[in-house]
Amino acid sequence: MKNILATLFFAGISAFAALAMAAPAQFHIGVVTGTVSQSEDDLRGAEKLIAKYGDVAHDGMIKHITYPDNFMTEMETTISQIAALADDPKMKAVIVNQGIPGTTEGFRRIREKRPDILLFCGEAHEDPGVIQSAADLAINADNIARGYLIIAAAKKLGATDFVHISFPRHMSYELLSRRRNIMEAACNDLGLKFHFETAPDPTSDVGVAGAQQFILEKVPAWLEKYGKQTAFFCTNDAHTEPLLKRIAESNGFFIEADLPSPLMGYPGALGIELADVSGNFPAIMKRVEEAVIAKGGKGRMGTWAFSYGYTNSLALGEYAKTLIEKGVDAKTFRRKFKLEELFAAYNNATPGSTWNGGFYRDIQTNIEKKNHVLVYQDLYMFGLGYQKMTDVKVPDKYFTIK
Amino acid sequence: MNKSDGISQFFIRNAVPLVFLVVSAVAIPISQFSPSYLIQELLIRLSRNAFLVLSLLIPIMAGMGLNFGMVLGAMAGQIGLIFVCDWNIVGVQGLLLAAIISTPLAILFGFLCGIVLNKAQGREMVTSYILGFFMNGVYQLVVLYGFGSLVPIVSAKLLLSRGYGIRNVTNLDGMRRSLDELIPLNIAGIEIPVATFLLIGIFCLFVLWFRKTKLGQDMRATGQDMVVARSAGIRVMRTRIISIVISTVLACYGQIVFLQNVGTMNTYNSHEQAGVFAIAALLVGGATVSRASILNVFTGIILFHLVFIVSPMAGKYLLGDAQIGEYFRVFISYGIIALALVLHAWRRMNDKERARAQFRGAEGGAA
Amino acid sequence: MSIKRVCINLGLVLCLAGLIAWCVLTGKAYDIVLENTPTTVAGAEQPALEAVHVIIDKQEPVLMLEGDRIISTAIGVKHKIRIDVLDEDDKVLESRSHTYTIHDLGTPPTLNIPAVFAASKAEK
Amino acid sequence: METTPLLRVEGVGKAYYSNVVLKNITFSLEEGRILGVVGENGAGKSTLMNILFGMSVIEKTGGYTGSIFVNGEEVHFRRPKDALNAGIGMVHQEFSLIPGFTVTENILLNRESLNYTVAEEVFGSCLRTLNRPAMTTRAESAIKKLNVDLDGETLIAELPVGHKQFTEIAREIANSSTKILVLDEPTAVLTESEADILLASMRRLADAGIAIIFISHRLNEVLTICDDIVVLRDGEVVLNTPTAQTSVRGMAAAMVGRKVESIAPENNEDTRLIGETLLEVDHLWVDMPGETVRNVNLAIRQGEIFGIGGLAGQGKLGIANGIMGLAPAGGTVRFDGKPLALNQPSAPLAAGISAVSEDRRGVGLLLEESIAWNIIFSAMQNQGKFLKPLAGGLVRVRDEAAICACAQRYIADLEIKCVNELQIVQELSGGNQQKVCLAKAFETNPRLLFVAEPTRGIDVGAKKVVLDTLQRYNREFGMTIVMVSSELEELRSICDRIAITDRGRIAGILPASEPSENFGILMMGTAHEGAQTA
Repeated sequence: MKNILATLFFAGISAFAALAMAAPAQFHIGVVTGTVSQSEDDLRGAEKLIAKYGDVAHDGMIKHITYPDNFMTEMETTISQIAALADDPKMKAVIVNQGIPGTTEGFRRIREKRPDILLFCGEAHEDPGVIQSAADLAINADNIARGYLIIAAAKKLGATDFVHISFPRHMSYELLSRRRNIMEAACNDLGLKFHFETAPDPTSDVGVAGAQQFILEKVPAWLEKYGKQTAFFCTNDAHTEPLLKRIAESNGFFIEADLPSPLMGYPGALGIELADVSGNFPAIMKRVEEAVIAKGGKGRMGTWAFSYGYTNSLALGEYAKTLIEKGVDAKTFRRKFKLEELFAAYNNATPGSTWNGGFYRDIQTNIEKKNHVLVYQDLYMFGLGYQKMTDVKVPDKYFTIK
Repeated sequence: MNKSDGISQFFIRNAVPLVFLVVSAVAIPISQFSPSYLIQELLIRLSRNAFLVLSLLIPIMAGMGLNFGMVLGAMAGQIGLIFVCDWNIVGVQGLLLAAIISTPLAILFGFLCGIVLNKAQGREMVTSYILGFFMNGVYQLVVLYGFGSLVPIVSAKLLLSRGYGIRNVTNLDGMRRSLDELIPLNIAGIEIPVATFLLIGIFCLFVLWFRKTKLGQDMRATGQDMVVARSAGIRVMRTRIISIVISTVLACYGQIVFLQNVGTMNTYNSHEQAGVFAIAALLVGGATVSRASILNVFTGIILFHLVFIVSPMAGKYLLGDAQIGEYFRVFISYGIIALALVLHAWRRMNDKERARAQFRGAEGGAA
Repeated sequence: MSIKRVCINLGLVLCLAGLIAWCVLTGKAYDIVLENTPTTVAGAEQPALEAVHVIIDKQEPVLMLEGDRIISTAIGVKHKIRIDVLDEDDKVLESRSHTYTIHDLGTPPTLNIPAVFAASKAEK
Repeated sequence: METTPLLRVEGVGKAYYSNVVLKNITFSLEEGRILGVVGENGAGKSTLMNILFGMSVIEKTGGYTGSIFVNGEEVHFRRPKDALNAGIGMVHQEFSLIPGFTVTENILLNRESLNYTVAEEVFGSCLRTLNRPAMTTRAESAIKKLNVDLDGETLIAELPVGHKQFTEIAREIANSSTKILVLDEPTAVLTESEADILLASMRRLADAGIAIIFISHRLNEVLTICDDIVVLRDGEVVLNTPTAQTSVRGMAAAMVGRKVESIAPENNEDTRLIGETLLEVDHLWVDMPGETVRNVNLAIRQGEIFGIGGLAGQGKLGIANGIMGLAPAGGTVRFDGKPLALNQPSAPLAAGISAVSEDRRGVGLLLEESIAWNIIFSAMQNQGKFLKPLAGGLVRVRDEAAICACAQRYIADLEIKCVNELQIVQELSGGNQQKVCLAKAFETNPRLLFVAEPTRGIDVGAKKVVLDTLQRYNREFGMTIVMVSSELEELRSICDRIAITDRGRIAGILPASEPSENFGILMMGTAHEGAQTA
């Protein structure tokens, strides 16, 4: 006990976390993310963990590695990269963010060798049934609940119409098409008019530039057609930037992006320079908010305050650390796991913002998976602040809409 | 030939494996992996890849170069696995059934590939490479649109919920490692996939036996000099097609063995790199476009994958940043494949130069 | 074509057919829904169990808490299921076994753990 | 005739479309006898053998006329297999051996002894395994018949050339049905002692009842070993006689005795000025496939026309290609007293040496371009001719008027038959194409010009113009010319001295006025030993 107190004391007086690591960490946590070119936010989250708890190479706690850039074809490398973490006898938890193909098999290999290691997966890309079979905890963004919540937020802000912009390729993805249908149902229930608009696919012959030009030209026309109190939502990242630009300039609402983050669309649309604050989300938010208000988008544009990928890396790392310090390992995790604790970790990782969500439910068998959690963050409207959307209860009927 | 010339010749002949040996010798201590991890990982990769690499030997013997067309075999194997998954047959039985189903497919693919390659004599390698791309498109079309609509697939775990098309990742949980663990053996904490190695051993024996058959002899003759072989009455075109068919069928089994070890299948991507990696491993083992032995296969897999395993961690510890480690791995691994190809070209030139020098030494130099 | 050749080829075809049959018969696996939910067996209310390990044949034990529903896979038609009731520290309090065939379970094949537990008690 | 000859060829003729290469060939071959067939390159030997062996090229180009009888029965071979079945075995000039196989494997190629395996019941006989011991025995017995020292387990690649030849012959003997053996220049690649062994083996085979057709350029050998001799010239049998009734000189005269006076220009020795040595070649070797030069020493004087002759494959083409830097070469070459860099095509051009390639369609001409463009191309590229400065010398453009004038001059001069100077070269006949090649070389004003096979494949009229032109440029401009040709009479008609190549060396250099038999003897390698120092 004295030791712990002493350590805490040192940590308190020392501004640099590295000094607190003078004694080697008792256990290690492995973090696997993409590289800057693939998924920068995930990597920044891991770097935040290293800044807090130190790198294993310098007697710290975090062992950070990256998976291959072309992970779709180099699955073999992904697997052995993940499995290699079990080689460290002090390893107690492994977090893979994002769970690209090969994660499941990497986890199985760790499990065979070290059944005690906690295996967490942020944003699983593999099929739910696949990742559930190996991970102790898998996380995905809760697009089902968001289908209702985005409409609810639009209603709360006073929107009368809702425009959903997408194209056929995206509508063939199961979750995206389900979310669209939930949005339509929610609009009907809440008294908004739902409009489905098609925009060109940026991967088609028109390219990104053509698709963006289309949005730039059409948004004023849509506002003309559906009125000023129209909220917009698009499924494609490339469409987001021109959409934000037009909404900031004129009218309409932009509740949140498909993958909401202050870095999604805003820096490009409003020309914000962020290089000096990379990884520091409060500072990023401050700068983006100033820019949005300056452009006249106050109260009409929103986002998640913290990047989803960044939070996954950070919160899962923190959560794993708490569990290990409590003596929980993979064998006892199932008994000790509490959803509230997970959300507490997420909330702690994002000061000011809150998270909510629930267990994944298989639509065919209606079986709830207790190791697969869907999460979403509170909505932040620039100029208005948090909207407390995480406190809104999503009616059950929306979870069964196909 | 004097002694120093002999030694330098040894270095020139084995330049590629030696470079890999040096790179891994430097990288292993830096990577800080434990020996048991490295040995385990190497054993896994050896058991996983040996079959695929061995399937390249027979076309080389028949003078058709490196068969990038083995990707077709890999596709056939995957189609077999999709069916078996759909019927929910698990374990070794599932693997066996997948192999049986995919064999006729692989024979068909190999036959078509062989016919095309016969039309493109002298450019077999690049033709088979492009053929692989073409067939990849066909495969994706069939699996993404044909399966579940034209081809009956019932399992909801496989089908996209729109009713047709196979999901992105196919879980092979039921068959996972069923061959590797058929005969369990654990020495000092290292698991040895005995059954897989037995299968590989049988396959090596097959290759050795095959060389002794009339067909093998015909293939060797065709490979060395097609014109002479034809004038001796050997049916050259038929022999070449058979060599590609055998290679494709073996690649199909190789992919099944590979995927049972990996445990999950990227439905649309797993086969893509099968050819490139197998060929790279073979080249690293010191084989050439025209000559390859079983020894090349095993040294190649060990050296190539050793570098693949240790270079990311070595890069991380050397440069202190995880993502730079990844870039380092890509740089080392692919750079070294390019190096292998360059060294081969250089070696060929060197051989030619030497032949010329000998010729001069015997004649002009004497005067 | 000689008689010998016909015989050998025929034999091989038969072997292959046999092999396929063996693969299908012994390798076919079935997905079973396991539920640890309250149920009524013969009019008697069976509460869900707090925590159990479910072991089908010789597979790894699967932990099921109160209210859990999971999908499990088992090879073949006939199976032996063992249910270990656990205490707070995962110690086995009581262990019971039950044998069933897939065809007894209906579609989709479903096993209710409390019901099985109650039934096996009756067997003892 | 009392007995039926084993092989009888009667009135066989062959034309490749309009080009007659064989006319009314008649001869016969008895069991156990050796027939020598001699003739210059292009005399029709190869075509005759192709017919005898049923090579597909004959059938594809319209077959042959006349008839061939084996054992008195008329045969008509359409495929090599037919000939093999009839008992004719052929040993080709270029080895058809597989370098990575052992001697045994090559001898029994596609006729291996096989063991039964169960797998063949399913997949067919191709899965039988090789019976190595039986193969060794069979190969050994074939080698024994030849009475040579040949190890069956050696790889072909490691064998000296002579032994490769023996392997080829052993392969034909190992086929027990072989009754007639055709040997196409088997001694060309052998050393003297190896050749002796081969000749002895041939005699043994003949004594064992095999009839042999022996094609050779070595007249001495033919004289020693053969029972009968057939001499071909221009597709006709000019001599068919038992060996005893002829001599080396007699055969040589029959071979080269063609009269070409009709196209030869008068050789007036009036105002020629033969100067000092211009080009000195010392220990030159050239690695040109099929035309290897091993060790050549030459001195060519200013102002002369120097001929290089010799049979195909003996290296005469390699000399020009090596000096011009078109094939890997070594040794020393001095031009006008200064050393000339080898392996750099630009060096000889810069020094003032040009060449007209033997491969005019492949190397010499830009087939898709106009006559004018072809003629001035080299001069413009290498010497900057036909370019006029524009914008104060910043850029230089082609001087089209000068180009046309120049081309028109050559068209008139060399009697190039064409529409005008802008006609595409591809549309010209071979002879006119050759003239364009010459014009192109002349336009660079070379001090030394290599002309390789200038009259190959062109008609008599064009030949005369080409030869006349060469001679005229030599006389009028003092251009030193080295002419490489397989046509001895052509060389003799315009050259001052002629070197004959043999096995990559100069067999001898003689004045053009020597009788043609002497050249024939040099070509046939008969005078080989003594000629090296000449």
